Amino acid sequence: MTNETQSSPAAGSADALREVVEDIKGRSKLLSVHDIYKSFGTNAVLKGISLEVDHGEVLALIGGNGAGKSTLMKIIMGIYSADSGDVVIDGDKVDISNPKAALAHSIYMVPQEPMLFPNMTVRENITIGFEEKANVLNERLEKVMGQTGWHMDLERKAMTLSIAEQGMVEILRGLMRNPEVLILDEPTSALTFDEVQSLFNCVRELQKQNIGIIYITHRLAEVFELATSVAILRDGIVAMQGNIKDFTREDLVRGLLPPDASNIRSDTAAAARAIDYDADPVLELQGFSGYGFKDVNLKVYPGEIVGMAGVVGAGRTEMATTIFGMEKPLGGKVLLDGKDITGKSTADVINAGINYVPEDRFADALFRIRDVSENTTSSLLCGKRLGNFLLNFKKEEEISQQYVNDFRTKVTGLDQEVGGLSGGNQQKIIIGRIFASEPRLVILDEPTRGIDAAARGDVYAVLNKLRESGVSILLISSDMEEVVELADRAVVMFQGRINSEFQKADISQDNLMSAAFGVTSDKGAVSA
Amino acid sequence: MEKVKKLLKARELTSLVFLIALFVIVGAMNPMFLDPSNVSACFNSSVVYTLVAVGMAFVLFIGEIDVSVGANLGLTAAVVGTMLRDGQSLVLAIIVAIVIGIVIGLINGWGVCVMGAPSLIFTLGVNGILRGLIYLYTNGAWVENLPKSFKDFASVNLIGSVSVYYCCIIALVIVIHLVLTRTRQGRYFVAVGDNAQGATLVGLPTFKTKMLAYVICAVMASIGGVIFCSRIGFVTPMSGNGYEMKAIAACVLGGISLAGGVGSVIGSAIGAVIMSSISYLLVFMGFSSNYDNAITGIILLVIVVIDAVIQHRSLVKNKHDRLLARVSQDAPAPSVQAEKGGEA
Amino acid sequence: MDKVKKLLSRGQASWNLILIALLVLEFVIFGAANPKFLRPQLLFTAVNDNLAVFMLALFVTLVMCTGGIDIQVASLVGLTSIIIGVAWQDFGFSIWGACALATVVVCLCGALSGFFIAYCRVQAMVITLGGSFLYSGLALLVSTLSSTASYESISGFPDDFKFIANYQVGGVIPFQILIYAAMLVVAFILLHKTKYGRKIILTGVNQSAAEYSGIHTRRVIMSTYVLSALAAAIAGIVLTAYLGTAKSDLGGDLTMDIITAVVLGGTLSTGGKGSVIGTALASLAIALLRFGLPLCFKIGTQYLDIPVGILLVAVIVGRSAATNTGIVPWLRSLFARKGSSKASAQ
Amino acid sequence: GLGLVGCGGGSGSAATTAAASGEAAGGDVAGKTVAFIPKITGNAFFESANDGAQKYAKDWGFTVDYLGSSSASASDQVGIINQAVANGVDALCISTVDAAGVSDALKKATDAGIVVTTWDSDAQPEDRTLMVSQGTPEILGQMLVDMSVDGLKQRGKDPSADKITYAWHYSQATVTDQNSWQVAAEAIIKKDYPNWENVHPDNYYSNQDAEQAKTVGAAVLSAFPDIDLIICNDSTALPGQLAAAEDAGYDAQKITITGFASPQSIKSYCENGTIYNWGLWDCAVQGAMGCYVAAYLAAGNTVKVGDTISIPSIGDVKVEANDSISEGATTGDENNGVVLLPERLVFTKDNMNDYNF
Ligand SMILES: Nc1ncnc2c1ncn2[C@@H]1O[C@H](COP(=O)(O)OP(=O)(O)OP(=O)(O)O)[C@@H](O)[C@H]1O
Ligand SMILES: Nc1ncnc2c1ncn2[C@@H]1O[C@H](COP(=O)(O)OP(=O)(O)OP(=O)(O)O)[C@@H](O)[C@H]1O
Ligand SMILES: [Mg+2]
Ligand SMILES: [Mg+2]
Repeated sequence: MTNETQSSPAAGSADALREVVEDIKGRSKLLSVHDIYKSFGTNAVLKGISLEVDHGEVLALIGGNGAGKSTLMKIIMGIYSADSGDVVIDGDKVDISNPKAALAHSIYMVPQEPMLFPNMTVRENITIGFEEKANVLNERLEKVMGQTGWHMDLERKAMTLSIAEQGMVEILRGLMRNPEVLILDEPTSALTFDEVQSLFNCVRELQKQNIGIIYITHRLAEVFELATSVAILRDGIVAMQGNIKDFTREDLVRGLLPPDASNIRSDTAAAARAIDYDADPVLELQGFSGYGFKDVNLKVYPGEIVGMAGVVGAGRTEMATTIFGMEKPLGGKVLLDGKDITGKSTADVINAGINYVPEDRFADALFRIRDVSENTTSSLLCGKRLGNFLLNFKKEEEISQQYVNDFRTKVTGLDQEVGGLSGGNQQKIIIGRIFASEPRLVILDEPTRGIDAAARGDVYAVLNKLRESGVSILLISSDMEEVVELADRAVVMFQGRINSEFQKADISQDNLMSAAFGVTSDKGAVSA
Repeated sequence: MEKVKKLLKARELTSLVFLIALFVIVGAMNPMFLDPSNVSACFNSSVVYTLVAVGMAFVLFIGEIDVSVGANLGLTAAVVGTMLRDGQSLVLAIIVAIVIGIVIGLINGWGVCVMGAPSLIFTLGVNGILRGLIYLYTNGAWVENLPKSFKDFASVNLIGSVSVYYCCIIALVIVIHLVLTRTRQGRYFVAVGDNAQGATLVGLPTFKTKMLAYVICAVMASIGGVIFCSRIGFVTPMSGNGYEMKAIAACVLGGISLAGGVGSVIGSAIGAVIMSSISYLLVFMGFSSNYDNAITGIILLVIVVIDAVIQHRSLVKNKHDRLLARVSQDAPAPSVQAEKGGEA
Repeated sequence: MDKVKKLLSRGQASWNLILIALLVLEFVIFGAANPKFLRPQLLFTAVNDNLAVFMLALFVTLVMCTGGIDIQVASLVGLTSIIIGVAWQDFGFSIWGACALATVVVCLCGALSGFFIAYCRVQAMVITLGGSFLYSGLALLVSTLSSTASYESISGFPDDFKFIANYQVGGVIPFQILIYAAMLVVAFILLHKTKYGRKIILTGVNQSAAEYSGIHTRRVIMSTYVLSALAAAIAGIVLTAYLGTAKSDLGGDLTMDIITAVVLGGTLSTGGKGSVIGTALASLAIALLRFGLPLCFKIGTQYLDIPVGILLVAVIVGRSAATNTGIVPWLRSLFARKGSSKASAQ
Repeated sequence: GLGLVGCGGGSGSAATTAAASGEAAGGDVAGKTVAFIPKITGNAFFESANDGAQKYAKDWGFTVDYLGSSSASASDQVGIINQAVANGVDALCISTVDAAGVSDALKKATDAGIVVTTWDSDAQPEDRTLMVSQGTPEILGQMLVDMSVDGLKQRGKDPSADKITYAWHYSQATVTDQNSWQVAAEAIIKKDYPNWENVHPDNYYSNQDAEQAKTVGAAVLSAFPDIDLIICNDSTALPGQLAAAEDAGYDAQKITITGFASPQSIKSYCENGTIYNWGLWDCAVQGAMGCYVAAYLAAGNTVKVGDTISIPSIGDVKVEANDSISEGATTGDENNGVVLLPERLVFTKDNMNDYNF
């Protein structure tokens, strides 16, 4: 039994609507929202949303990129104002006009994109805004860190944190708040398996303390692992809602998809192609060392997807950025098609045929106040495709449109500023940029972070298409599932070194996980 | 040891080192300079700049800018000067000065925080208006013949040859520094400048903080105007011209970033001393005055460039050290380490 | 009203329309108050007298698009002028040789500041402030090399040099305005039509992301300072020709006018957005305002800062109020909410 | 031949001698408009001149438009001249920032039928009609030296025998008039007082910034504690230097500070005994005279060298040849020449209260 709440005013009659509202009000839940409408300009994002969460409940909120999940949460948090609709806490209608008011009502949101103070220490970042005395706070912080098992250097400046670490700081902040309602907006997208588990433990602990939790995620597995109830947002309305026990995975997938969509994932499970391992490798790393990684030997063959797993801080990003010319290498060689490109500038590396999707979208990839086509073609500027001196605007439009179509990116036009897009759509544009440079080899660093199932399917499909055309891919991902699904071969990095390698048949989450923690090794290179 | 290290890392200290180095170099060129009275004269003459720079620091903390302080100072000086010349009481004059500061601060704050205008442009416009008002108010004439007692107060020394004003400023800067670093609300300024959205999200009063920063900045400049009257004894319509740039430069010399969120008022106070004593030092250097501007420029460039290079180097080195430590076998555990889950 | 709002929020194109509307308004009001204002001869005079600002603002726009600022260009004008004068009068250079020498030296100065800003990562405002001291100091030192005392100006330039400022094409259009027009076209194409211009913009939005896109951001940043120095050299040559004298402090006070023109033209002071056309329109609007107010309304020239300041404040506030993108309006929406939530409660 | 001593006071009898008694009977000055252009606005000197010009002009019945810029630059002045031409004024009376720089603009103004006169700081003689001059650089340089000598003498020093150390402190190396006075005065000192020693031959500058003037002043005093004489031929530098001297405990018996500034701005220092004497000329009268001769010529009158112009309530002034202020300058046949201002004034405790500018 699934109770589909058709709360679109166009569909349901006003009376029926009022009944639903009255009904929800009557029960005096911990937090409920009624009939929320919100549009940005002409873009109607929320069209009458009603939701509720009770004490001790974990409400999983899912929906495609741009469905409006974050927008709804920002409304609850007082960051945006709803065009109409109410927020009700413990049966009382409240006016949440800014985050301060939300905090006063014991609501706290861990945002989707970390919003730390880069020049402050981790400790300050976590404790700022509290009324309590410093030593009380520090004690509590110790306790919370003990609970999660995350031990961070509290005196480090936040700007030196990796994106995963930033996410952890944000979560610690949320746990410190002792809220009644805790909103977690895609908390796990940047985390690796182990941190995810400790986060889950914490969430369960909070649940026991009768706290209401809204949990946003794109990973359906997490929904079943954690949630007590689930709501699906689609096209601005709540498409489905109910107790988790009443749903199967297929139900959820169906709820996420537009009613008429065919199964988008059909082509991703394309049979593993035979890779010609006798051919000359596209990319070869020989004893490659740099800051954060050492003695990396790796070959990537034409048309191959090599997965690279590891825990946070394993050094994968450093290796990638060093190949990409952003950091000075300390030793060894990088050969692309046998040509030595070690230590070349980023522009040269791009022109030689490598491109890279950075893991920190906001800091390193997005031009937020520029439009879609400018974002798509930015890495063509160092080559000749857009012209020698004058810009070829027609070509630019062609290319941008192609990737918008290929990835089904949700944009109002090529001249839309990307800052206003949802996270997933932003990511698609960045991946489009990389492919637009027609590379021989692509390094993707956490490419599907924050991307919904549909978009993920699109990305996977593009990756497969690309590989068929002979492009090789080095896929750095903390999502083991993704590595298992996509990789022809996988390597695992542990403390800056590659400690194991798995052929397609051997790739499994267990294997990857153990290697990532340096527990077992195929090659015996593990330093324990 | 730890404490010493931490102290050495303090950003203000580099500025102080630059200041001392500057004094030592000039002292080497002309030993006469090393007389304590000269050193204290450098400090004494920086009073007005220090006030303006410390006020500016607040606005820079929150990641904005205020280029109307120069005209603000000039206008206040003109108003206060006329009042005192015409025999009004000092207390009333100071109250008027503060009111002028608050009004200008509120106007700037309104434009930038409420209307969301870019601060550089908005305050540039306000600067023009205020500068014009000075001409309108004074008819272009000078304000002269301020009461002697008021002027004399500027030359009263408190400790050795350090003037009363400078002693007050030192006390003020220390108090402000403590408030900024030790109190919850004090931290809000840098927090808002560091990440305004993030600050709002954790419930900080972003708007109030920004407004307050503008008001503090403007009031400091206005008080600067009063002290200007007392120290100089006459007010020209050009008074305060160019102070905004010098105050910004002072703040940067003191380690404040124009991007917001970084720095301390002590740094900006030291920077102000560097900025204002250059013309004093040039006299002792004994170069032809034709070199004045060139040397001023070189001093400024050398300090900020060296400072930036040092800062950047240490940032990169820290990062590299951390990364290298991860790789080396028997290094201490990485800063983030996930406790091993049972599954492994 | 809503339409206006929408138009205003549509970015630069509409902003340019607003500036054009402002210009038209000036023409109408000033023209009505004093028909003399509309005489082409007078209008050209108004432009001529501000031409240095016009020229410099064009290329400072590029600098500000990278997120920087250039407050040293004004002092480079003086440096250009005095180098021309001294090289020509005292070192036997031909006048054009002297111009070439000045251009090279001034571009090197721009490159030096650009280097500090781009490669040593020092804040542009401070470097160019230091630069303005240094280069005006250099100009003074250059002037001491001359047999003419620093406080006297070097004059008596050959007619074919003064020609560039004083010749009037067809007897109406001053040749120097054509030079400006050429610079306008070059700046426009550079910023809006070339890959280089795109690199400038992207660098200004997010330098790190631009680096990851393979853009040599530091080279780009440095080059904009060289370009603005080049513009200063051209402006210095034209101004020297126009006034017929070379002096070390020529143009030293243009800084604020330049910045005003650029920001009023719609360039973000944080970088990433800017328009050469906007800058040109804004500088014209300001010049006409400064020319028209005393002419038509007898406002004393020393009070002109007030109306120009009010214009700046009013226009910027109006614009910010009408657009709603970016962080600040987002913050503002927090405080404007009270009213809207009340409205929705009804 | 000098005119009258300006008394800075009001002019009671306005139109009594209104009809100009010049030889050439021309039109009346009444109803004319004169653009009065200072080098810079906001400077006490130019503001007093404007005050004077406005006050007299009211009595004479013509209009004075004060048009200035807050920065002393040739390009600004060119803009202002063009502005004035556009406004259709009858005459210009300008103190030029840079004679060569405004040359073309003044020529154009003349072509447009506007009478160009100058005051305070001259244009190139062929670019203007009359100049109302406060004196040549030599005269003013001599005046500075004389005031210094008087100041030294009253301290009991013997200027021609004692070793006198001195320095200059004024606005900038690029400002024309102050530098020309300094150069002239240096020449006189070299010749007449070879026993004087300039401790810093390149001078000290304070850029017309009051704070800097005080800071530089203080630095000079502590770098050369025994200095005998500081000459401040700039109206911002002089009070700044005096304020610094007062702070450092100097008075007119320990050090001689002199220079050019208005009596009002220095009065209090004189009362305190920090300064013995300083000088200026009656800039209010100078400004008024400049405007009058401008309007006079604009009214169609013509003058030749040797003629006298009688200025109501100021007095008769004689037109002299251009070479009386700049050597070798030629003078046009008609409507070209120099009018020397009412006497330059030296202020001391005794007479400073007689002037209200
Ligand atoms: N500040 C804004 N201005 C304009 N449009 C916005 C703004 N914020 C969000 N939107 C639009 O609202 C829609 C919903 O965005 P939202 O971020 O809520 O999606 P989401 O469900 O969180 O998606 P994701 O899973 O990708 O995070 C998107 O179409 C987005 O373009
Ligand atoms: N001390 C530091 N200072 C500045 N930046 C740092 C520092 N430490 C790490 N970073 C940056 O953080 C990013 C990622 O570092 P991280 O520790 O996550 O390594 P990683 O191996 O990429 O982790 P992952 O396995 O999640 O990819 C890199 O871009 C790195 O440059
Ligand atoms: Mg979201
Ligand atoms: Mg990484």
